[in-house]
Formats: sequence, structure tokens, C-alpha cells
Amino acid sequence: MSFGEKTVLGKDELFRILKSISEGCEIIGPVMEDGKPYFRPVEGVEDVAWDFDTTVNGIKEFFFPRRSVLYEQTNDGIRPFDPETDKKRIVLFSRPCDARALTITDRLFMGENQDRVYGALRANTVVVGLSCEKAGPHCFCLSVGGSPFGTEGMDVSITAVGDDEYVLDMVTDRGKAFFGNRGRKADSKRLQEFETLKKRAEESVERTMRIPKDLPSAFESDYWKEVSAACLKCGVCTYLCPTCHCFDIVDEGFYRVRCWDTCSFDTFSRMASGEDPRKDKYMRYRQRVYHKFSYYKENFGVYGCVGCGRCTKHCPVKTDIVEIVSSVDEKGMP
Amino acid sequence: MIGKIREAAKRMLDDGTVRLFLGYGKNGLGDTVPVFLKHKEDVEALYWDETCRYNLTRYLTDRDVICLEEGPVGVIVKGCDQKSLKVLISEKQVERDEIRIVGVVCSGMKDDNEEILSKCGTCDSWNPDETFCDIVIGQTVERKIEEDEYSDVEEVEALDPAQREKLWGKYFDRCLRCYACRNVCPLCYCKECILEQNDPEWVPPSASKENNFYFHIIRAYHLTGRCTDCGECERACPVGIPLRTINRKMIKAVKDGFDFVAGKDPEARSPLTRFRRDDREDFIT
Amino acid sequence: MEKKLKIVGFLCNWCSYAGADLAGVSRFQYPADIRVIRVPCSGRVNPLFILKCFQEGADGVLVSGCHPGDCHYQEGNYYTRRRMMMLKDLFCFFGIDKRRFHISWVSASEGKKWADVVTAVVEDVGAALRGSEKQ
Amino acid sequence: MNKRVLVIGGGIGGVQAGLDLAGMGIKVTLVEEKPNIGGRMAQLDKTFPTNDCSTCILSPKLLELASSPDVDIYTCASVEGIVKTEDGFVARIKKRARFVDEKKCTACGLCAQKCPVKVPDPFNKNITMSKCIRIPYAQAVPAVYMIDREHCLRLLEGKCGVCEKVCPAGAIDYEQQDEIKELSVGAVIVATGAEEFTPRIRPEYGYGIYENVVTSIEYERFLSASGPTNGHIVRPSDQKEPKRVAFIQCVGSRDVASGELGYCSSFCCMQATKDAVVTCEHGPNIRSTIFYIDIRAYGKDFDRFVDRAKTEHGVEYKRSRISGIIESPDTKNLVVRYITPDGALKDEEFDLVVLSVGLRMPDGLGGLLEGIGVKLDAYGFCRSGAFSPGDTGVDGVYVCGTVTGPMDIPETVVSASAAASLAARGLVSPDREPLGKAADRKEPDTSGSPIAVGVVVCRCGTNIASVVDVPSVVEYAASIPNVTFSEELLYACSQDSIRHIINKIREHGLNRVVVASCSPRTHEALFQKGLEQAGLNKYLLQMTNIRDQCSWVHRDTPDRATEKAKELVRMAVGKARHLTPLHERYSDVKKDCLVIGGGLAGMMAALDVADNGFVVHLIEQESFLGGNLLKIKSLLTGEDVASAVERIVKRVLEHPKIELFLNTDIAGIEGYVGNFTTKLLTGDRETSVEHGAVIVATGAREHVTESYGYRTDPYVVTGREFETILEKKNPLLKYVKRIAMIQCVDSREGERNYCSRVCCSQAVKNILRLKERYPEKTVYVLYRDMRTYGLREPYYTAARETGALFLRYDASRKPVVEKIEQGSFIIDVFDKILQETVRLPVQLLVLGVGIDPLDTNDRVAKMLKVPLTQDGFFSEAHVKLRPVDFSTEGVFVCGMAHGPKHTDESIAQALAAAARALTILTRDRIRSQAYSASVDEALCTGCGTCAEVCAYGAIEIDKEKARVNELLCKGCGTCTAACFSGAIDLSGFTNKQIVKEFEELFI
Repeated sequence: MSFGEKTVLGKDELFRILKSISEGCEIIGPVMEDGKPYFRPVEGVEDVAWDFDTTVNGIKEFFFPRRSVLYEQTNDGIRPFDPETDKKRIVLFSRPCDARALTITDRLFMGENQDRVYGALRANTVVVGLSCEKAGPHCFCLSVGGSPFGTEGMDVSITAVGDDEYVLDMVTDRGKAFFGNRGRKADSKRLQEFETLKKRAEESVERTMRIPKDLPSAFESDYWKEVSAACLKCGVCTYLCPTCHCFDIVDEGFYRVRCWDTCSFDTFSRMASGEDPRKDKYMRYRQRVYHKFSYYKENFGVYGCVGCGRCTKHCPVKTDIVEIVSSVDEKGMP
Repeated sequence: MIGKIREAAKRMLDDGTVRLFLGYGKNGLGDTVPVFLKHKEDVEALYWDETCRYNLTRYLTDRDVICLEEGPVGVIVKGCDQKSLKVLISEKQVERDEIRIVGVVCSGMKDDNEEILSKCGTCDSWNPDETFCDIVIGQTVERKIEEDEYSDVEEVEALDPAQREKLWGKYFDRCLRCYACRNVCPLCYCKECILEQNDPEWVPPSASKENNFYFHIIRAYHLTGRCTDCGECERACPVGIPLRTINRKMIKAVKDGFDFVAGKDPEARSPLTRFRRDDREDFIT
Repeated sequence: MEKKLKIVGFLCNWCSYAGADLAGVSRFQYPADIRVIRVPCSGRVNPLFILKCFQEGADGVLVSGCHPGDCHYQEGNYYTRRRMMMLKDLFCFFGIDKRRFHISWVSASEGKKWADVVTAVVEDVGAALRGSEKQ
Repeated sequence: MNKRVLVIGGGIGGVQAGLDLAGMGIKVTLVEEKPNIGGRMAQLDKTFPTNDCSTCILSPKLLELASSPDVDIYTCASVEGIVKTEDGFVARIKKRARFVDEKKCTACGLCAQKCPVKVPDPFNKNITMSKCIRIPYAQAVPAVYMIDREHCLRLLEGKCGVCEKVCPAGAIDYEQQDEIKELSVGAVIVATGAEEFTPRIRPEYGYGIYENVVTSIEYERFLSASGPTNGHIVRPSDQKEPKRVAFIQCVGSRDVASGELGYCSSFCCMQATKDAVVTCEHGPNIRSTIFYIDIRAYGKDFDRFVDRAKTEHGVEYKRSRISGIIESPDTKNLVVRYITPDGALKDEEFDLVVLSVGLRMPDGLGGLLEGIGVKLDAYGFCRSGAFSPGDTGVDGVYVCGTVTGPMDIPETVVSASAAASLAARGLVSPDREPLGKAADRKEPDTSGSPIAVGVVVCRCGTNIASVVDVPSVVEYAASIPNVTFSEELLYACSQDSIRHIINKIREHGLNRVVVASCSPRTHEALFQKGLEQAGLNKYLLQMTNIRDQCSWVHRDTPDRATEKAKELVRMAVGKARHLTPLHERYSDVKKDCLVIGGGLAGMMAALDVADNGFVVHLIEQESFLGGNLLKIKSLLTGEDVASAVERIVKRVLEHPKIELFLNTDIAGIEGYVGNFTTKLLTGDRETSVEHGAVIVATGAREHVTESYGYRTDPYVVTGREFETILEKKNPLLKYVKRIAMIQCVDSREGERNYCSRVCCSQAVKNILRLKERYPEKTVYVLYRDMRTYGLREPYYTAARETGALFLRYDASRKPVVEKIEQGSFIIDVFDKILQETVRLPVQLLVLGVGIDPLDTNDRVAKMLKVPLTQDGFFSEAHVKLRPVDFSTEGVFVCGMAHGPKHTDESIAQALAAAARALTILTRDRIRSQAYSASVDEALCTGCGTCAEVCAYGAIEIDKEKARVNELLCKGCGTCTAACFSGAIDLSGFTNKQIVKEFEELFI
């Protein structure tokens, strides 16, 4: 899968390199805020955390912002509003699941009809990934085609291999162009060590989601009512999900704005007439599951899920999508 | 304790006193979750421990789950949850005879790090009100209640306006407008939240720091004189906004201004629906 | 010249609006920064109006009603008083300069007071904005 | 029968009578000597005991009267003579020339600005200067200027003429002549009021000699925010704020020495208390001292007001008669010399002295009244019998207000309503033209057509145009989206302008109109009428005020005023786009009236309503009529009660329109104004009656005391029992030689902190009756304040003259009674003058126990959704101006249910309540406000917050939804701001309309 040859460097050197290549760039990386890790724009590489659990947010919001202005009404008429694309950005230490999520949302936003804002932000941003040494308690990336050592969606992948050494993998040309030739070639011992760590990391993924073969058959089942009973219809799962991408377009004064929206919300599918084809809670929860594990796969060939586990971890009532999806065959078939 | 809870639930479901029972259970990961039981056979799913933090009264107004008109519902309440229930009754959202209240004595809930929740330290109602509940389960706990000093509120109040704006700006910048705080709140029972109405639109739905500022003011204002500090909003917030501090600011303001504490009396209405001719005037220009 | 301010005034029809009319009849001069919205009673002033004004860019907001006890609708202003007390407290807590939000009682016979109130409010709002610019 | 009523006098009494008559569909002509209506109340700053702003509560009534199509108001006019005719009277009315055309004057005030002649301003009691052409005060009704003919250079000398030159409306008419008009009327109400006593005839107080001695009315002007000093208290000599203000009571009242003014003026104690409180509120360093004889806080909540004055505001009360005031020539301070309670002479210095002047009858009224056979008493008052208040002895002529004796504002309002009900007899027509014909008119449906806003910008002569650049505002308006027409007008309010606007609406197919001119408070109705004439719903008008609140107040910054005017127009258009047609709702009126209580008040109210031709259902719990009155023998004024009660009861029993329910309880009342259904329970039998109005006359009862050994000793009796003892010539009287009357038993303290109003008079009455027969008996009266207010005072004087001994005690040192044996007591009472405790051996104790509210009030109040006071009496809608109304429409109160009162007062209130009920019953339909709250049921959670804050009981929660009764809703919108869900909104001021109005400011 990987593109070029893997190289190895020490932490200090890697730091220096990151510092020099991110010169003049907007840097986005993991930082600790009030004891929890978040991806945030940072001042410099020195602010970035190197060792962190799954961040609260993914990197989605830097490509699909919570609020993006699409148009502005001016005295001379309506003017498209573009993000500043001349400015380069670098995302540091994206976890493999979050980076992979970009490849999933790319299919929607950069398919036949390319989205102006998303496209621009994708184009000017280099994604530097960091492999997971150990999976978190909610992770299930292996079940949906990902891996703690995955590199999809990254331009460059970095993996810690002990003794403050790091393996660099130039995943894309852009990554290579950005980084140049750095480090020394990884020897076979290092490569073997790398494979051992990878295996260990993959083994640390404790959770498995069994995705039913025939989800559509369960559509009319009362199962959805049962599993969604406690759901609060809030937007935690969708807003923290690295692949959820629903939005609304609203006018705010002189601006036409795109902002996040979610299938959980009461207003999401309500028509102007007041009619709502998904008026009940279970219909909305079911929609979320089906969108991820049925419709998206049908439309784009992949699941709309990277197995990061955020939706379960942060759900205020601990609704566990892994358990719910995995049990469809057993309990959900009519 | 859990035995008695199961027993009570079983009895109520068995003799038809209730058609649905709200309690605490566990999911596959071992996390505590709300459970909705319809059959007496299901009562083994009930659990009780120090992670039963949820305020189940929130579900009493959740029309997707419960139609109180269809028959009585049993619900487990802790002393703190009971306050929300009293407000719900006073605001005609729940009729007392539509529910069976199983009060459970609580000796403080714990967070994921096994620390006792800060709200539990100053809680004055570890023992549910026996005159209000249908049954109370558990031995009455005798304990010294820590005086609530509102130090969290006072810390903010000690800042100058610019510092305060910066502090809240930091938090509201994080806010995703996922509305978990609102949706988990037992008192946010509106059919359609004012924030979702758009003719006129009160706050734009996009999650910018400025918009979020007004969203949080509205949320806090609408809970003024009603909030019982159950802390569910803060617990639900995925990005760690100290929502209780905001709520508690208003609880303190209501206490200082109107000598009112919400959730004590199922007959009492919010002090904003009352007045005294000699209310404070020092803020008048 | 001072910066022009946009201050929205919500005035009850029976006392404060009449007081503002009286200020005119008496030719009491005051700054032109206020734009008045007439409402039947200060009790009509939905706190959301005030939030919305600030959000849309008002520099200041003034809510003015009958003195306590004088309400044409008997008790509307008593509720206003409680609502605004809480709202102002909340604004302060969130760091909105309290000088930008004012509540006053102006009766139908207080034309002079109306002029004084507007003058004071304009000064206060101006000072608040200058303060925040400095920062 | 001529169906017009002449009301003489445009003070609050005349205004109320006019409003009530017009409300019953009777045409009214109101004649007022002054250039404006409103009378003395317009000069007051605040009103006791609530310190309500006087102008704020009065102005709406004045405007309501002035805008009534049934009322003609003649100002600057007097009635020169009245002649009785076959079907009424013919009045000769002299209308004095204003020299200003009432129809043309727009009250812009340019004339007064330019008038070169300065004259003392009579409205401000000549404290300040005004111009020779003037309007008395800014909110005067009618808002028309007048030339002072005694000072005008043009009128006197043919010079000047400036006002004519500057008047942009061409309203000045120097040729105007006085006119005499003859008017036929069916009845006359005399409400001419009294005048203040002139303290010049009491030289020892130094009024007119020392600058810093002022009268209470002058002082009111100082306190008034719109007065000569804009509400800053200054003393006349140096315009500095006084630090020590003395109020001297009973100046011109209770003045036995001068003979003529032996009565009490009733209101001055409370007025002084109010003024002292307001004075103290002006600053922490101002001290107020009231010198008084008795504090006569006999009205509802008055005692509490005095207590607050003492405890919260630090007002000092000193019981003392002032022997004289001397000015210190250098400081102009005033030394008040008075006698302290212990008899010592003391001098105290003050910066300002306010003389609380009483009322007296003006000379000259007698001629008019006596001309038609009305008799006046020795003081010149037109006094009615206790059982016939308002009556003059001449059919068709009625009196109200201070013409009948000193009284405060609510009593004046009550007497005015009572007089209206008397005057209405025979004039009320059952087949009255139904209201709301206009509403049936077809309006074109504009809902589908695109919004077309027309903007009219008024120049108001130069009033707006000299500051605001009107053409640029018009041009700007044209650029606002949806504005399809805009133009300027010289005077938008002139008749031809209105016609012009109507034409433009039709020509341009406008469906919303914005008028940028003056205040909607004064002109909205006029422009609304124009819209109606153009076939548009009148609520499609939006006014914005670019004169009173723009050009007039931003004179020095014309650019900014212009910019503001533009923004205001834009905001108005913003709201106008979202205006929708509104319609008043109508509901049929059930013509019957329910009266609860068969005591005096209930019977009188029932009779009055029935006499006017309406069916009354009179409910009494007991098996008999008459209530408390059955236990009273005679009145202080001498009337025999028994025969009067017999007469009244007989009339009730025989009245064909009164359906009497004895032994009957009310099981429940449902409905709303015009449409009530009441369930009655007579024994086990349940009946139900339907009616349009309710009068609550449930009464009160004598307090049952346990103090001073009452009930344990037959020689301890209440005042009322003593009255019976006297009447029945009980043998006990032979034995008893020494009698003590203890007043204020269990009253005016603790939980019963109110005055029962009648006990002092009762004591005086008993003394007079006793001494008449047994002059040798010794009577001690132990009292706190003798409250024989008004025309009862001379009886108190007479009682003192019988030799009865009046000893004052303090609430803190109550008399102590020691019982020696049955019929023998020793009373220890601290005598303030002697400064020692005196011991009085007596054989009979007579207790003034006062009056308690009924325990059942709470139940009735809940059924009717009306409030009670903290003492448990019924609480009226407004203590000053709506004394017999409840805030719940269609429900009225009278008699002791409202609070303790005398017989004549109860009857006056009963008649007033009847008059108020008749304003509803005489209609076929009642009309709701167009502005009304409404509920979006999809959003409503039924939480009831809206209902909690509704002052009118207009919202009910029904099936988990709030429901608004539009007939009860007054359109205040308090509910809309309380609702969290945005489920309740107010038409005409919707959330959306208001948001869209201010949003324009930020675009």
C-alpha cells in the first residue's frame, strides 16, 4: 500500500523537520484543553501533543467547517465567498481513522460535483498522520476496513518505533514534495520491528462490529425502537463523527452560510408544510445506521464509518453503535 | 438495594400499576444506560450503582418513548432527580398520578475516574422525599451537607468583563451546537425549541463563537428559576463547557434576588412568573 | 465628533413613550443615537428581542416602562423588572459590558427624565465601546 | 325624553361621569371652565397610597373621553343658567373665545415660542412664567392653544399679531367671539368641584409674606417631573434644595375658630404623607416633618402607607397645633413654633414649609344651583341624604365629587359613577345601536397581493421640516424595498391631507401605509380612520414619530436627525411589511345582572340596575335581606335606619325585575364579561342563571374580640351593642355612671393593620345620643386618632362640647383594664399631656372593635378570578381610578366587601358598581381589543406560564394547551415574553413584526 520507501529518524530531528516545513503554514494539531485532546489550529509545532488518546473532535471540521460562508451579498450583487486557498495548511498527527475518513467524505464532496469550499481546503492542506500504537477502548477500525497503522488519506505517515525513533512513510507525492528526502532508510530490523508493532496495535483493537449482510431486511423491525429509546436526538454522535457530513444552508444577514446539520435533529427532515417523513426518534436513529452501513456503501462503495468509536464514547446515554449494528442479525430481523 | 429495586419494578409491572418502568441498566461495554422495561421478566436488566448518573425524569416528557396518557409509568429517581420532577409537575408536564416514583437513596454518584461528582458533595437530598415518592428504597443516609459556596460562580464573577468574555469565548468557540445539553435537560421539554424556529430566527444555527454566545444566554435564561442543578447538561457536553457554572450563576441570582430555590415544591412556579412590589431596583438606570 | 451609536429603545406605550413625547413637546434636547420601538407594555419586551438586537449589531439596548405600580396593564412592568434583572445579570456574567444594556422607568410626565436617561445611556454605551476597543 | 346629559365640570368626577354615561350609550355634553379637562388631578405629581404617577393614570381617561363619539366637550365654557322644562332642562352655556381655532390648531407650539408676552403660569400656580398664548400643560386635552385675553397685546392694543404670523396652520383667529349656546338635556350632573382654601386669611402661617411658605398644591407642582423645576425640590427664595421640610396640616380645615370651616378636608393627611415620602425619596439628606392633629389614614391601605412613611422613609410625625411661623430674615429659613405633646412650647427651624390646605366651596356656584331649587348646606356644599347619595332633592339634577363635601379621588370617582347611574334612569335605551357595524363592512382581501407600502412624511409645517431634511427622507423611503409610493405633506393630519392619502391608497393600490409624523398616541386613530375610508383594514397603518422624538429633540444636529428619521421610516416599513389585517371580536351580551349579597350595598346595586330596566338575580346566603344594617339604629347624621331599611327591602321584594334567591349559595361561576353562567345552590336545589355582569356585595362583619374581657363580662360591650343599649333604654344605663370607650381595639396593628373607618364616628354618635339623654354621665374616649373625616368632623366637635373626655393613647402603651368586679373596672392609661398614668374608674367598657372581612371572600374571589388584599377584602382594579371595577372585566365590587365604610359610602359604591355594570348590560355585543394574544397549539406545551402572568385571567389551560379569551385579553403582551416556546404571540405586536422592525436598523 505504501508509496515510497520508509525512512527512520530521531525525535529531535523529526521535530526540526516538522518545524521547518511548517514554516509559513497554518498548523493544525492535537492539543490538550481542560484535560482532553482536541485538534486545533496551533501557533507552532512545539504546541502539538505527541502522545494522546483519541481526540474529542476529528480533523473533519478543518475541511468541512462548522460554519462556512458560501456567498456574500454586496452592493454590487452576490459574490461567491472563497476560503483563503493561497495559504498552505498542515495537519499534524492525524490518526489513521480520521485521515481515512477524508477519503470517505472525498467521495461525496470531490466526486462528480466538486464542492468549492471542501475542495479548496483539501487542496491546500497536507495531512501528516501518526499511527496508533494501541487502540482505545471504543475503537473498532478493523471491522470497517481501517487499521491503527493505516495510511489512507495521509500524505505522510509517521509511526513511533521506540527509543524516540520514528518511521516516516511518504504516502503521496504531495507528502514527498513537502517533506523531501528525510531520514535514513529503514533497515530490515526496523521494518520487522515496524511490522511487529503494527500487529500488536491491530491486536489491541478489542471491539468488533459485525455488519449484517442484509441490513435492508431489518428496516421495518421494532428493534430500532428498542435500541433508540434512550437516544436524546442530540448531535454528539454525528458532529463528532469524522464521516458525517450533513449540512444546512442558511442566510445570516448578508451571508449565505453552510453549517452542520444532523439527521438526529427534529428539524432535519421536516418539510415546509410541517410534514416530516422521519418524525419519530427511531426513524432518525435508523437513518443514521442505514446511511453509514447501507446507503453509503451502495452509493460510494465504502461504509460511512471508520470505527473511531467517538459516537459511543461521547454519547450522553452511551448508545453503543457497535452492539446495535452487530446484534441486528440476532435481534433485529423481523 | 438492587434486589429491592427489581422487586419493586417487578411488582408494579406484574400487578399493572405501571405499564412501563424506567431504570438503569448496562450495555455490552459495561456502561450504565437508561432502560425501559415493559415486562416483569425484564427486571433482571436493572442495575444500581454509583454510575447511575442519568436523570431519568427527562424521559417522562419524551413523547417518542412515553405517552403518559396511555397509562402510568414507574421511574427511579434520586433525590436530585426528584427536584426536576417537582418542577415538571409544577409546570403541568407530568401529572403526579400518571407516575409511580421509586425513590432511591443515593450516597453520591461517581464520574468515570471514580471521583464523587461535585454536585453530590453539596447535595441536600441524598434521601428522597418520602412524602413525595411512592416508595423509597435504601437506608436513610445521615451526613453533613457541605455548604454550597458557589465558588465556581464567584471565580468567574471575580474576573473583569473582558476576562469573562474571553473565558466564555474559549468555551463557546468549542461548542458544536450539538444540543446535547438541551436535549438531556429534563426541563427543556418544548415541542420545538425556540432555537429551531426561524420566523423569526432568534439565533443562527451555525456554530460560530458569536452565535453560540447567544445560544447559551438563551439556554441559561430559559432555565432561570427552574434549573435544579442536576448537572446533566454539563455531563452530556462532549467538549467540556462548564454549563453548571452558568446554571448555578442563575440559581444563585434567583436565590439572592427572589429567595427562591427551584425543585422544592411541586406547586411552586418560577419566580419569573411572580413578583414582589419591592423587588430589587438597583440595576435600573 | 463622537461615534454614531445604534441604540434600540423598547418603550411602553403608556408611560415611557408618552414621556418621550413629552420630552419633545418640552423641547428637551438629547443625542440622536436612539431608535425607539413602541410596545404596548414593557412586559411585551421578549428578552430574546434584546439578545437579537445585540447579536445583529446594536451598540446598546434600553428597555423603558412605567414606574412600578403605574403599569397600565397593572403588573406587566413587575415581570419586566424580574426578567431584566436576571438578563442583565446573565449578560454581565458572560462579559457583556453592563453599560450597554439599560432598564429605566420613565413616566408620562417625565419628559426631562427621558432626555436625561437617553443622554446617560448614550454616554454609557459610548464609554463601554471605547473601553472594549482599547482592549 | 331628551337623551342627553349635561355634565358640569371636567375634573376627574365629571370625566368619569361622562365616560360612564357614554358607556351606557347616552350622549353627553361636558362643560369645563378651564381650557382643558382633567381638573386638579392633572396638577398632582403622584397619588396615594401607591404613589402612582397622576398623569399616567389620568391621561388615558381624558383621551378616552375626548375620542368618544358620544361626548361633546366644551372647554373655556360655563353654564350661565339652567331652566327646568317639561322633559328635562335647558342650559345656557357660554363658550368663551380661545382666539384659536380648535379644529386647525395642531399644538405645534410655535406661537408660544414666538409670543413676546410673558405671564405667570396659572397651571404651575404662578410659580413660573408662561406665554400669553399657551396650552396649560403638555398632555392637556384638548391639545389646543389659547390666547390669554387679559394680556394679549393684539387683543388689547391692536399691536403684535406675531402668533398669527407664525402659526403654520392658520389657526389664530383674533375675531373669535364668545358664544352663548342653549342646550336641551334630560339630566344634569354637577361636578364642579371645590377650590383650595387660601391661606392668606391665616396670616400667622406667613403665606404670601414669607417666600418659603407654599401651599400643598404649589408643592405638588415642585414635585412633578413636568412641573416648573422638573421635579427638583427647590425653595422659592434661593432655588436651593431644602434639607428640612415641614408640612402643616389642617390649614383651613377643622378650624372651629373660624366657624365656617369646621369640617375636615379628608385627603390632606394622606397627601402630606405622600408628599413627605416623595420628598424623602429625593435624597437621603432631606428630612420631612408633618405637624398634625390626628392622622386620618382611614382608607384602604392608608395606615400601612403611613407606617412605611415612618419606618422606611423616616418621615417624622409630630402631633401638634402650630401657633405660628416666623422667618429668619437672613437665611429665609422658617421657625415653626409649636406645642409639644407634654405642653411645652418649642421652636424648630425648617427650610421650607408646606401648608396642607383644605377644600372650600367657591362662592358663586350657589346661584346656579339654587336657581333650580337645589339647597346647599352652611358650608356651601350640596349635601345629599345618607340613603340617597348624589341626590340634590331636585329630580334630574345630581351631584358628585367635592361639591358634595371633601373627598379624595377614588371617592370622587365612585360618586361620579353613582351620579351617572342616577342620571341614566329613563335614558338608557334597550334597543341601542349595536357596536361594530364598521366591522361588518367588507374590506378587500389584500392577502394575496404583493406588499405595496406607501410612505407619507409629514413636514408638520416647519416643526419637522426645519430640522429634518424631509425631501431626502421621502427620496430615501422610495428606495426601500416594497415601498411603491412616497411623498411629503405639509400637515399630514389636516382634513385635506387625509383625503389626499385616501386617494393615493386607491390610486396606487397601496396595502400598507407608513406615516412618519408625530406621535401615534395622539394621531394613530385619525390616520386609521383614513385607511378605513380608503377600504383598508385600519391596522395596516404603521406610524413613526419623527417630530416629538426626533426633530423636536435633535434640533442642534439636523444631519443626525435626518439620518434618524430615515432609519425610523425604514424600521416602520420593516414592520409594515408584516402587518396583517386585524379585527375586533364581538360577543353577545346576556342582559341580566348577578348581585351577590343582600345587604345594603347589594340591594341598592340591584335596585339601580333593575330600575334601569335590567333583570337582576340577587343572591343572599341568609333567609333575610338587610345584612349588617339591621343591627344599626340610626346614623351619625340622624337618619332613622330601621325605616330606611324597611323601605329598601320592600322595594326589592316588590321589584318586578329583581329575582331574589334567599338561603342561597354560589356553587360556581363560569364565563367572562357579557357571558357568565352561575350555579346556585338553594338548600339542595341547584339552579343556574345566565348573566352579563357580576356585582360582588358580600359585605363584611363586626370583628369578634377577646380583648378587655369581652364576652366574659356583660359590662364589656362593642360600640354597636352599646348603640342597642342606648336605643332600648336598657336598665343597665341607670346603674352605669362612668363609661369608657376604647377605640382601635385589635385594629391598626399586627395582622389587622387597617382602620375600620366607622368606629370613631360610631363613638361620636353614641356620645351624642347618650349625652342627649344623660348629660350627667361621664364618658372617657380612649383613642389613637379621631378619624371623623370630612363632614363628620362637626359632630366630633359637638361630642367634645358635651363634656366627654378624649384621651389619646399610643399603640405602644395601650390602656390597661383591671376588673374589680362585674361592672367595675379601673383603667390605667398614660396621659401624654400630664406625662403620667391616670387611673379611671368606670362601670362600662365600650369597645370600638372594627370590621373584619368575611372568611368566604377567598372562595368567591377564586371563583371570579379576582384578587383579595392582604387584609382579605376584595382588591379593586385600581385604587384611584377604577375603585369599583375588578381587573377581571364584567365583575364589580361595592360595599364593605371592598373595605370598611359608612352607609352613604356603601350606597354610593353600590350605585357606582351598578353604573359600571350598566356600561356592559346596555350593549348588545361587547367588543374585544384587536390586539390580542393567540396561541400556536403546535408549539404550546400547556405549561401555564402565560396564564400565571396574565393580569386579566384571560388565559386558561385546557387539554394541555393555553387558550386565550380574546374578550378578556387587553393586549399587553406580558404572556408572550414569558413563554419559552414562542407559542403565544400578540397580534399587532408579534415577535416577527418587532424583530423585523429593529432588524432594519442593522441592514
